[in-house]
Amino acid sequence: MIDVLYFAWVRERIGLPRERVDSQAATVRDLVAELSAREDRYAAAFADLASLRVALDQDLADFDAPLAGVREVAFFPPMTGG
Amino acid sequence: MIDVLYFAWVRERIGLPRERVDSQAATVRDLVAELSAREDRYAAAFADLASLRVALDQDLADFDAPLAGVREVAFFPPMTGG
Amino acid sequence: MRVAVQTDPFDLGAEAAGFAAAAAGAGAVVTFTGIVRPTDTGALQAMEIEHYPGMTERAIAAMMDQARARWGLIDALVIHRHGRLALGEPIMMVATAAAHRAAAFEAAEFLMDYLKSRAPFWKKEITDAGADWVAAREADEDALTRWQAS
Amino acid sequence: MRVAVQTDPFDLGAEAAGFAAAAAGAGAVVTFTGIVRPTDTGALQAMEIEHYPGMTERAIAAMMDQARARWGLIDALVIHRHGRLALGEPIMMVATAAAHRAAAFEAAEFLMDYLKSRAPFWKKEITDAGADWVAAREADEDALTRWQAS
Repeated sequence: MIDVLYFAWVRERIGLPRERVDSQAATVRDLVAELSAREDRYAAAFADLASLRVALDQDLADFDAPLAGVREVAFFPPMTGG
Repeated sequence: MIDVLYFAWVRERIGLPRERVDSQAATVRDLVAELSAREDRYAAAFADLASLRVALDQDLADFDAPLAGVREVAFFPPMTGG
Repeated sequence: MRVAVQTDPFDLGAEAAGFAAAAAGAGAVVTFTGIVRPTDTGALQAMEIEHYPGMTERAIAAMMDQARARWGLIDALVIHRHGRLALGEPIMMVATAAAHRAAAFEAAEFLMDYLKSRAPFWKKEITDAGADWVAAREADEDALTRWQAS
Repeated sequence: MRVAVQTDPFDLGAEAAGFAAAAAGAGAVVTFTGIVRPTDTGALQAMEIEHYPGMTERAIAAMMDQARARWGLIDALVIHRHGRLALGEPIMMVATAAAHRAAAFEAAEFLMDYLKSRAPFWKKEITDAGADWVAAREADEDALTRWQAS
Protein backbone atom coordinates (compact mmCIF):
# COMPACT_ATOMS: atom_id res chain seq x y z
CA MET A 1 0.00 0.00 0.00
CA ILE A 2 1.20 3.45 -0.91
CA ASP A 3 -0.06 6.95 0.04
CA VAL A 4 -0.72 9.02 -3.06
CA LEU A 5 -1.12 12.79 -2.61
CA TYR A 6 -2.42 15.38 -5.06
CA PHE A 7 -1.94 19.13 -4.89
CA ALA A 8 -3.26 22.26 -6.62
CA TRP A 9 -5.04 21.61 -9.95
CA VAL A 10 -4.07 17.93 -9.87
CA ARG A 11 -6.02 17.62 -6.62
CA GLU A 12 -8.95 19.54 -8.09
CA ARG A 13 -9.01 17.51 -11.29
CA ILE A 14 -8.86 14.15 -9.51
CA GLY A 15 -11.24 15.36 -6.83
CA LEU A 16 -9.39 14.29 -3.70
CA PRO A 17 -6.26 15.34 -1.79
CA ARG A 18 -4.93 11.85 -0.99
CA GLU A 19 -5.75 8.17 -1.14
CA ARG A 20 -4.17 4.83 -0.29
CA VAL A 21 -3.42 2.79 -3.38
CA ASP A 22 -2.73 -0.93 -3.58
CA SER A 23 -0.18 -1.08 -6.34
CA GLN A 24 2.71 -3.25 -7.50
CA ALA A 25 3.94 -0.56 -9.92
CA ALA A 26 7.71 -0.66 -10.31
CA THR A 27 8.15 3.00 -11.23
CA VAL A 28 6.28 6.28 -10.95
CA ARG A 29 5.47 6.03 -14.66
CA ASP A 30 3.85 2.60 -14.05
CA LEU A 31 1.81 4.00 -11.18
CA VAL A 32 0.63 6.86 -13.40
CA ALA A 33 -0.45 4.32 -16.03
CA GLU A 34 -2.40 2.30 -13.44
CA LEU A 35 -4.16 5.39 -12.11
CA SER A 36 -4.89 6.79 -15.58
CA ALA A 37 -6.57 3.49 -16.54
CA ARG A 38 -8.99 3.80 -13.62
CA GLU A 39 -11.14 6.76 -14.61
CA ASP A 40 -11.25 9.73 -16.96
CA ARG A 41 -10.49 12.22 -14.20
CA TYR A 42 -7.14 10.50 -13.56
CA ALA A 43 -6.40 10.26 -17.26
CA ALA A 44 -7.16 13.98 -17.57
CA ALA A 45 -4.93 14.90 -14.63
CA PHE A 46 -2.01 12.83 -15.95
CA ALA A 47 -2.48 13.66 -19.64
CA ASP A 48 0.66 15.79 -19.86
CA LEU A 49 3.45 14.58 -17.59
CA ALA A 50 5.68 17.46 -18.68
CA SER A 51 3.34 19.78 -16.76
CA LEU A 52 3.61 17.65 -13.60
CA ARG A 53 6.15 17.13 -10.86
CA VAL A 54 6.47 14.16 -8.53
CA ALA A 55 7.93 13.74 -5.05
CA LEU A 56 8.79 10.41 -3.43
CA ASP A 57 8.74 10.46 0.36
CA GLN A 58 8.86 14.27 0.14
CA ASP A 59 11.86 14.55 -2.15
CA LEU A 60 11.54 15.65 -5.78
CA ALA A 61 12.05 12.72 -8.15
CA ASP A 62 11.46 11.92 -11.78
CA PHE A 63 8.89 9.70 -13.44
CA ASP A 64 11.31 6.86 -14.06
CA ALA A 65 12.24 6.58 -10.38
CA PRO A 66 11.59 3.15 -8.80
CA LEU A 67 8.87 2.86 -6.17
CA ALA A 68 10.45 0.08 -4.12
CA GLY A 69 10.32 1.05 -0.44
CA VAL A 70 8.49 4.31 -1.14
CA ARG A 71 5.59 5.08 1.22
CA GLU A 72 4.39 8.43 -0.09
CA VAL A 73 4.07 9.64 -3.69
CA ALA A 74 2.88 13.17 -4.43
CA PHE A 75 1.81 14.62 -7.79
CA PHE A 76 1.57 18.36 -8.37
CA PRO A 77 2.16 21.12 -10.93
CA PRO A 78 5.41 23.12 -11.01
CA MET A 79 5.73 25.03 -7.78
CA THR A 80 4.93 28.73 -7.48
CA GLY A 81 6.13 29.78 -4.05
CA GLY A 82 7.90 32.92 -2.88
CA MET B 1 37.86 83.65 -3.17
CA ILE B 2 37.11 80.00 -3.03
CA ASP B 3 36.04 77.73 -0.14
CA VAL B 4 38.38 74.76 0.15
CA LEU B 5 37.23 71.80 2.26
CA TYR B 6 39.24 68.83 3.52
CA PHE B 7 37.88 65.51 4.80
CA ALA B 8 39.15 62.39 6.60
CA TRP B 9 42.95 62.02 6.57
CA VAL B 10 43.35 64.98 4.23
CA ARG B 11 41.72 67.14 6.90
CA GLU B 12 43.91 65.59 9.61
CA ARG B 13 47.10 66.02 7.62
CA ILE B 14 46.43 69.63 6.70
CA GLY B 15 45.07 70.33 10.17
CA LEU B 16 41.87 72.13 9.33
CA PRO B 17 38.45 71.28 7.89
CA ARG B 18 38.04 74.28 5.61
CA GLU B 19 39.52 77.60 4.65
CA ARG B 20 38.90 80.45 2.24
CA VAL B 21 41.59 80.69 -0.38
CA ASP B 22 42.37 83.65 -2.62
CA SER B 23 43.44 81.93 -5.80
CA GLN B 24 43.54 82.59 -9.52
CA ALA B 25 44.23 78.91 -10.29
CA ALA B 26 42.72 77.88 -13.61
CA THR B 27 42.27 74.20 -12.74
CA VAL B 28 42.15 71.96 -9.68
CA ARG B 29 45.67 70.84 -10.47
CA ASP B 30 46.85 74.46 -10.38
CA LEU B 31 45.15 74.99 -7.04
CA VAL B 32 46.83 71.86 -5.65
CA ALA B 33 50.20 73.22 -6.80
CA GLU B 34 49.54 76.57 -5.11
CA LEU B 35 48.53 74.92 -1.83
CA SER B 36 51.40 72.42 -1.91
CA ALA B 37 53.89 75.30 -2.28
CA ARG B 38 52.60 76.89 0.92
CA GLU B 39 53.72 74.46 3.61
CA ASP B 40 54.93 70.91 4.09
CA ARG B 41 51.62 69.71 5.51
CA TYR B 42 49.88 70.65 2.26
CA ALA B 43 52.62 69.07 0.18
CA ALA B 44 52.29 65.89 2.28
CA ALA B 45 48.52 65.78 1.91
CA PHE B 46 48.70 66.30 -1.87
CA ALA B 47 51.78 64.10 -2.48
CA ASP B 48 49.81 61.35 -4.26
CA LEU B 49 46.89 62.66 -6.26
CA ALA B 50 45.91 59.11 -7.25
CA SER B 51 44.89 58.53 -3.64
CA LEU B 52 42.70 61.65 -3.59
CA ARG B 53 39.32 62.65 -4.93
CA VAL B 54 37.99 66.12 -5.60
CA ALA B 55 34.51 67.60 -5.72
CA LEU B 56 33.60 70.96 -7.26
CA ASP B 57 30.48 72.54 -5.82
CA GLN B 58 29.61 69.13 -4.38
CA ASP B 59 29.95 67.12 -7.58
CA LEU B 60 32.83 64.72 -8.16
CA ALA B 61 35.28 66.09 -10.71
CA ASP B 62 38.79 65.41 -11.90
CA PHE B 63 42.01 67.26 -11.30
CA ASP B 64 42.06 68.85 -14.74
CA ALA B 65 38.64 70.41 -14.29
CA PRO B 66 38.54 74.23 -14.64
CA LEU B 67 37.79 76.30 -11.53
CA ALA B 68 36.02 79.17 -13.30
CA GLY B 69 32.79 79.93 -11.44
CA VAL B 70 33.42 77.28 -8.78
CA ARG B 71 32.70 78.38 -5.22
CA GLU B 72 33.54 75.24 -3.23
CA VAL B 73 36.36 72.74 -3.78
CA ALA B 74 36.65 69.64 -1.56
CA PHE B 75 39.57 67.24 -1.28
CA PHE B 76 39.21 63.80 0.30
CA PRO B 77 40.33 60.16 0.05
CA PRO B 78 38.25 57.55 -1.82
CA MET B 79 34.90 57.20 -0.10
CA THR B 80 34.08 54.34 2.25
CA GLY B 81 30.38 54.57 2.96
CA GLY B 82 27.75 51.90 3.26
CA MET C 1 18.17 29.24 11.35
CA ARG C 2 14.40 29.27 11.53
CA VAL C 3 11.69 28.12 9.12
CA ALA C 4 8.07 29.05 9.79
CA VAL C 5 5.23 27.86 7.55
CA GLN C 6 2.03 29.38 8.83
CA THR C 7 -1.40 30.81 8.02
CA ASP C 8 -1.00 33.70 10.46
CA PRO C 9 0.24 37.09 9.29
CA PHE C 10 3.71 38.07 10.47
CA ASP C 11 5.16 41.42 11.46
CA LEU C 12 7.94 42.25 9.00
CA GLY C 13 9.34 44.94 11.29
CA ALA C 14 9.46 42.80 14.41
CA GLU C 15 10.90 39.84 12.51
CA ALA C 16 13.60 41.94 10.83
CA ALA C 17 14.58 43.68 14.06
CA GLY C 18 14.66 40.43 16.06
CA PHE C 19 16.66 38.68 13.36
CA ALA C 20 19.27 41.45 13.13
CA ALA C 21 19.59 41.74 16.91
CA ALA C 22 20.26 38.01 17.26
CA ALA C 23 22.83 37.83 14.43
CA ALA C 24 25.93 38.54 16.53
CA GLY C 25 28.95 39.44 14.45
CA ALA C 26 26.97 40.20 11.30
CA GLY C 27 28.00 43.22 9.25
CA ALA C 28 25.18 42.81 6.70
CA VAL C 29 21.53 41.85 7.02
CA VAL C 30 19.29 41.53 3.97
CA THR C 31 15.54 40.98 4.08
CA PHE C 32 13.11 40.23 1.29
CA THR C 33 9.36 40.47 1.78
CA GLY C 34 6.82 39.29 -0.80
CA ILE C 35 3.45 41.03 -0.76
CA VAL C 36 0.14 40.26 -2.50
CA ARG C 37 -0.05 42.85 -5.27
CA PRO C 38 -2.71 43.69 -7.87
CA THR C 39 -2.27 41.52 -10.97
CA ASP C 40 -1.43 43.19 -14.25
CA THR C 41 -4.52 41.77 -15.97
CA GLY C 42 -7.50 41.56 -13.64
CA ALA C 43 -8.99 42.71 -10.38
CA LEU C 44 -7.29 40.48 -7.83
CA GLN C 45 -9.35 40.01 -4.71
CA ALA C 46 -7.20 37.53 -2.85
CA MET C 47 -4.50 34.92 -3.16
CA GLU C 48 -4.86 31.34 -1.98
CA ILE C 49 -1.72 29.38 -1.24
CA GLU C 50 -1.64 25.62 -0.90
CA HIS C 51 1.39 23.71 0.32
CA TYR C 52 2.61 20.20 1.09
CA PRO C 53 2.98 19.95 4.87
CA GLY C 54 6.13 18.11 5.83
CA MET C 55 7.84 18.42 2.47
CA THR C 56 7.67 22.23 2.63
CA GLU C 57 9.65 22.51 5.87
CA ARG C 58 12.06 19.84 4.68
CA ALA C 59 12.71 21.48 1.31
CA ILE C 60 13.21 24.92 2.84
CA ALA C 61 15.58 23.59 5.54
CA ALA C 62 17.67 21.94 2.82
CA MET C 63 17.91 25.22 0.88
CA MET C 64 18.93 27.08 4.01
CA ASP C 65 21.64 24.53 4.84
CA GLN C 66 22.99 24.91 1.33
CA ALA C 67 22.95 28.71 1.56
CA ARG C 68 24.60 28.72 4.96
CA ALA C 69 27.43 26.49 3.78
CA ARG C 70 27.95 28.26 0.47
CA TRP C 71 27.98 31.84 1.78
CA GLY C 72 29.12 31.30 5.35
CA LEU C 73 25.90 32.77 6.69
CA ILE C 74 25.71 33.71 10.34
CA ASP C 75 21.97 33.15 10.30
CA ALA C 76 18.97 32.82 7.98
CA LEU C 77 15.21 33.00 8.35
CA VAL C 78 12.32 31.95 6.10
CA ILE C 79 8.68 32.64 6.90
CA HIS C 80 6.07 31.54 4.33
CA ARG C 81 2.34 31.77 4.71
CA HIS C 82 -0.35 29.59 3.21
CA GLY C 83 -4.14 29.85 3.11
CA ARG C 84 -6.10 32.89 1.94
CA LEU C 85 -4.27 36.22 1.78
CA ALA C 86 -5.79 39.60 0.99
CA LEU C 87 -4.31 42.24 -1.30
CA GLY C 88 -1.41 44.02 0.41
CA GLU C 89 -0.76 41.26 2.93
CA PRO C 90 2.77 39.88 3.31
CA ILE C 91 3.13 36.42 1.74
CA MET C 92 6.61 35.48 2.82
CA MET C 93 9.92 36.78 4.07
CA VAL C 94 13.56 35.77 3.81
CA ALA C 95 16.35 37.21 5.95
CA THR C 96 20.09 36.54 5.77
CA ALA C 97 22.97 37.70 7.97
CA ALA C 98 26.62 37.58 6.94
CA ALA C 99 29.91 39.36 7.58
CA HIS C 100 29.78 41.21 4.25
CA ARG C 101 27.12 42.51 1.90
CA ALA C 102 27.76 40.36 -1.16
CA ALA C 103 27.18 37.13 0.78
CA ALA C 104 24.00 38.42 2.44
CA PHE C 105 22.55 39.61 -0.90
CA GLU C 106 23.47 36.50 -2.87
CA ALA C 107 22.19 34.10 -0.23
CA ALA C 108 18.86 35.97 -0.04
CA GLU C 109 18.46 35.85 -3.81
CA PHE C 110 19.42 32.18 -3.88
CA LEU C 111 16.80 31.40 -1.24
CA MET C 112 14.17 33.38 -3.14
CA ASP C 113 14.95 31.67 -6.43
CA TYR C 114 14.72 28.22 -4.81
CA LEU C 115 11.59 29.06 -2.84
CA LYS C 116 9.93 30.14 -6.10
CA SER C 117 10.51 26.89 -7.94
CA ARG C 118 11.53 24.19 -5.45
CA ALA C 119 9.44 24.67 -2.33
CA PRO C 120 6.03 22.97 -2.64
CA PHE C 121 3.72 25.98 -2.65
CA TRP C 122 1.03 26.69 -5.23
CA LYS C 123 -0.64 30.05 -5.66
CA LYS C 124 -4.19 30.57 -6.85
CA GLU C 125 -5.42 34.02 -7.80
CA ILE C 126 -8.99 34.87 -6.90
CA THR C 127 -10.30 37.60 -9.21
CA ASP C 128 -13.70 39.01 -10.11
CA ALA C 129 -13.67 36.62 -13.06
CA GLY C 130 -12.97 33.48 -11.04
CA ALA C 131 -10.01 31.57 -9.64
CA ASP C 132 -6.87 30.49 -11.48
CA TRP C 133 -3.75 28.65 -10.49
CA VAL C 134 -0.68 30.78 -11.14
CA ALA C 135 1.42 29.17 -13.88
CA ALA C 136 5.10 28.67 -13.17
CA ARG C 137 7.19 31.12 -15.18
CA GLU C 138 10.05 29.85 -17.30
CA ALA C 139 12.10 32.83 -16.10
CA ASP C 140 11.83 31.55 -12.53
CA GLU C 141 13.10 28.13 -13.56
CA ASP C 142 15.90 29.75 -15.57
CA ALA C 143 16.92 31.81 -12.53
CA LEU C 144 18.15 28.61 -10.86
CA THR C 145 20.84 28.04 -13.48
CA ARG C 146 22.66 31.09 -12.10
CA TRP C 147 23.39 29.13 -8.91
CA GLN C 148 24.43 25.93 -10.60
CA ALA C 149 27.10 27.40 -12.84
CA SER C 150 29.78 28.04 -10.22
CA MET D 1 11.79 58.46 -1.61
CA ARG D 2 13.52 59.53 1.57
CA VAL D 3 17.16 60.21 2.44
CA ALA D 4 18.15 60.61 6.09
CA VAL D 5 21.73 61.44 7.11
CA GLN D 6 21.87 61.49 10.87
CA THR D 7 23.88 60.77 14.02
CA ASP D 8 20.92 59.19 15.82
CA PRO D 9 20.39 55.44 15.79
CA PHE D 10 17.43 54.18 13.77
CA ASP D 11 15.03 51.34 14.36
CA LEU D 12 15.47 48.86 11.51
CA GLY D 13 12.18 47.13 12.33
CA ALA D 14 10.09 50.28 12.46
CA GLU D 15 11.72 51.67 9.31
CA ALA D 16 11.22 48.43 7.36
CA ALA D 17 7.60 48.05 8.46
CA GLY D 18 6.76 51.69 7.75
CA PHE D 19 8.44 51.55 4.36
CA ALA D 20 6.62 48.37 3.30
CA ALA D 21 3.26 49.64 4.54
CA ALA D 22 3.60 52.85 2.53
CA ALA D 23 4.69 51.15 -0.71
CA ALA D 24 1.23 50.65 -2.21
CA GLY D 25 1.22 48.17 -5.08
CA ALA D 26 4.63 46.69 -4.29
CA GLY D 27 5.05 42.93 -4.59
CA ALA D 28 8.64 42.93 -3.36
CA VAL D 29 10.44 44.86 -0.64
CA VAL D 30 14.18 44.43 -0.04
CA THR D 31 16.09 45.92 2.88
CA PHE D 32 19.80 46.00 3.56
CA THR D 33 21.20 46.97 6.94
CA GLY D 34 24.89 47.53 7.60
CA ILE D 35 26.09 46.92 11.15
CA VAL D 36 29.38 47.70 12.93
CA ARG D 37 31.10 44.32 13.18
CA PRO D 38 34.36 43.15 14.79
CA THR D 39 37.27 43.62 12.38
CA ASP D 40 39.17 40.58 11.18
CA THR D 41 42.46 41.86 12.54
CA GLY D 42 42.06 43.79 15.76
CA ALA D 43 39.80 44.58 18.65
CA LEU D 44 37.43 47.14 17.23
CA GLN D 45 35.98 49.40 19.89
CA ALA D 46 34.02 51.79 17.73
CA MET D 47 33.62 53.24 14.26
CA GLU D 48 33.74 56.93 13.48
CA ILE D 49 32.07 58.14 10.32
CA GLU D 50 32.74 61.53 8.77
CA HIS D 51 30.72 62.91 5.89
CA TYR D 52 30.38 65.96 3.66
CA PRO D 53 27.14 67.71 4.64
CA GLY D 54 25.25 68.88 1.60
CA MET D 55 27.09 66.75 -0.92
CA THR D 56 26.06 63.57 0.91
CA GLU D 57 22.34 64.21 0.56
CA ARG D 58 22.81 65.41 -3.00
CA ALA D 59 24.84 62.36 -4.06
CA ILE D 60 22.42 59.90 -2.46
CA ALA D 61 19.37 61.60 -3.99
CA ALA D 62 21.00 61.34 -7.42
CA MET D 63 21.65 57.59 -6.94
CA MET D 64 18.06 57.06 -5.85
CA ASP D 65 16.69 58.93 -8.86
CA GLN D 66 18.82 56.76 -11.11
CA ALA D 67 17.68 53.55 -9.37
CA ARG D 68 14.03 54.57 -9.50
CA ALA D 69 14.16 55.26 -13.22
CA ARG D 70 16.19 52.17 -14.12
CA TRP D 71 14.18 49.62 -12.12
CA GLY D 72 10.78 51.35 -12.00
CA LEU D 73 10.88 51.46 -8.23
CA ILE D 74 7.72 52.25 -6.34
CA ASP D 75 9.76 53.68 -3.49
CA ALA D 76 13.26 53.75 -2.00
CA LEU D 77 14.78 54.74 1.33
CA VAL D 78 18.35 55.43 2.44
CA ILE D 79 19.33 56.11 6.05
CA HIS D 80 23.02 56.64 6.79
CA ARG D 81 24.52 57.56 10.13
CA HIS D 82 27.67 59.52 10.89
CA GLY D 83 29.57 60.22 14.10
CA ARG D 84 30.71 57.60 16.59
CA LEU D 85 29.08 54.14 16.42
CA ALA D 86 29.61 51.27 18.85
CA LEU D 87 30.07 47.62 17.89
CA GLY D 88 26.77 46.06 16.88
CA GLU D 89 25.07 49.36 16.08
CA PRO D 90 23.36 49.82 12.71
CA ILE D 91 25.38 52.06 10.37
CA MET D 92 22.99 52.44 7.49
CA MET D 93 19.99 51.00 5.74
CA VAL D 94 18.63 50.82 2.21
CA ALA D 95 15.10 49.76 1.29
CA THR D 96 13.57 49.31 -2.16
CA ALA D 97 10.03 48.49 -3.24
CA ALA D 98 9.10 47.20 -6.70
CA ALA D 99 6.47 45.09 -8.42
CA HIS D 100 8.82 42.09 -8.75
CA ARG D 101 11.74 40.65 -6.83
CA ALA D 102 14.52 41.04 -9.41
CA ALA D 103 14.03 44.82 -9.60
CA ALA D 104 13.91 45.24 -5.82
CA PHE D 105 17.08 43.16 -5.31
CA GLU D 106 19.06 44.77 -8.13
CA ALA D 107 18.13 48.30 -7.12
CA ALA D 108 19.13 47.64 -3.50
CA GLU D 109 22.51 46.23 -4.59
CA PHE D 110 23.02 49.14 -6.96
CA LEU D 111 22.34 51.63 -4.16
CA MET D 112 24.71 49.76 -1.83
CA ASP D 113 27.49 49.66 -4.41
CA TYR D 114 27.15 53.37 -5.11
CA LEU D 115 26.86 54.32 -1.44
CA LYS D 116 30.11 52.42 -0.78
CA SER D 117 32.18 54.30 -3.32
CA ARG D 118 30.32 57.42 -4.42
CA ALA D 119 28.65 58.88 -1.34
CA PRO D 120 31.04 61.11 0.64
CA PHE D 121 31.42 59.09 3.83
CA TRP D 122 34.70 58.06 5.42
CA LYS D 123 35.03 55.42 8.10
CA LYS D 124 37.63 55.36 10.84
CA GLU D 125 38.14 52.28 12.96
CA ILE D 126 38.95 52.84 16.62
CA THR D 127 40.81 49.82 18.00
CA ASP D 128 42.90 49.09 21.09
CA ALA D 129 45.94 49.90 18.96
CA GLY D 130 44.73 53.31 17.79
CA ALA D 131 42.59 54.79 15.06
CA ASP D 132 42.83 54.14 11.33
CA TRP D 133 40.94 55.37 8.31
CA VAL D 134 39.40 52.46 6.43
CA ALA D 135 41.03 52.14 3.01
CA ALA D 136 38.74 51.92 -0.01
CA ARG D 137 38.75 48.39 -1.44
CA GLU D 138 39.39 47.87 -5.12
CA ALA D 139 36.61 45.28 -5.13
CA ASP D 140 34.13 47.99 -4.12
CA GLU D 141 35.23 50.19 -7.01
CA ASP D 142 35.08 47.20 -9.37
CA ALA D 143 31.53 46.44 -8.22
CA LEU D 144 30.37 49.61 -9.99
CA THR D 145 31.33 48.31 -13.42
CA ARG D 146 28.51 45.78 -13.13
CA TRP D 147 26.00 48.62 -13.40
CA GLN D 148 27.71 50.45 -16.24
CA ALA D 149 27.85 47.51 -18.64
CA SER D 150 24.18 47.37 -19.59
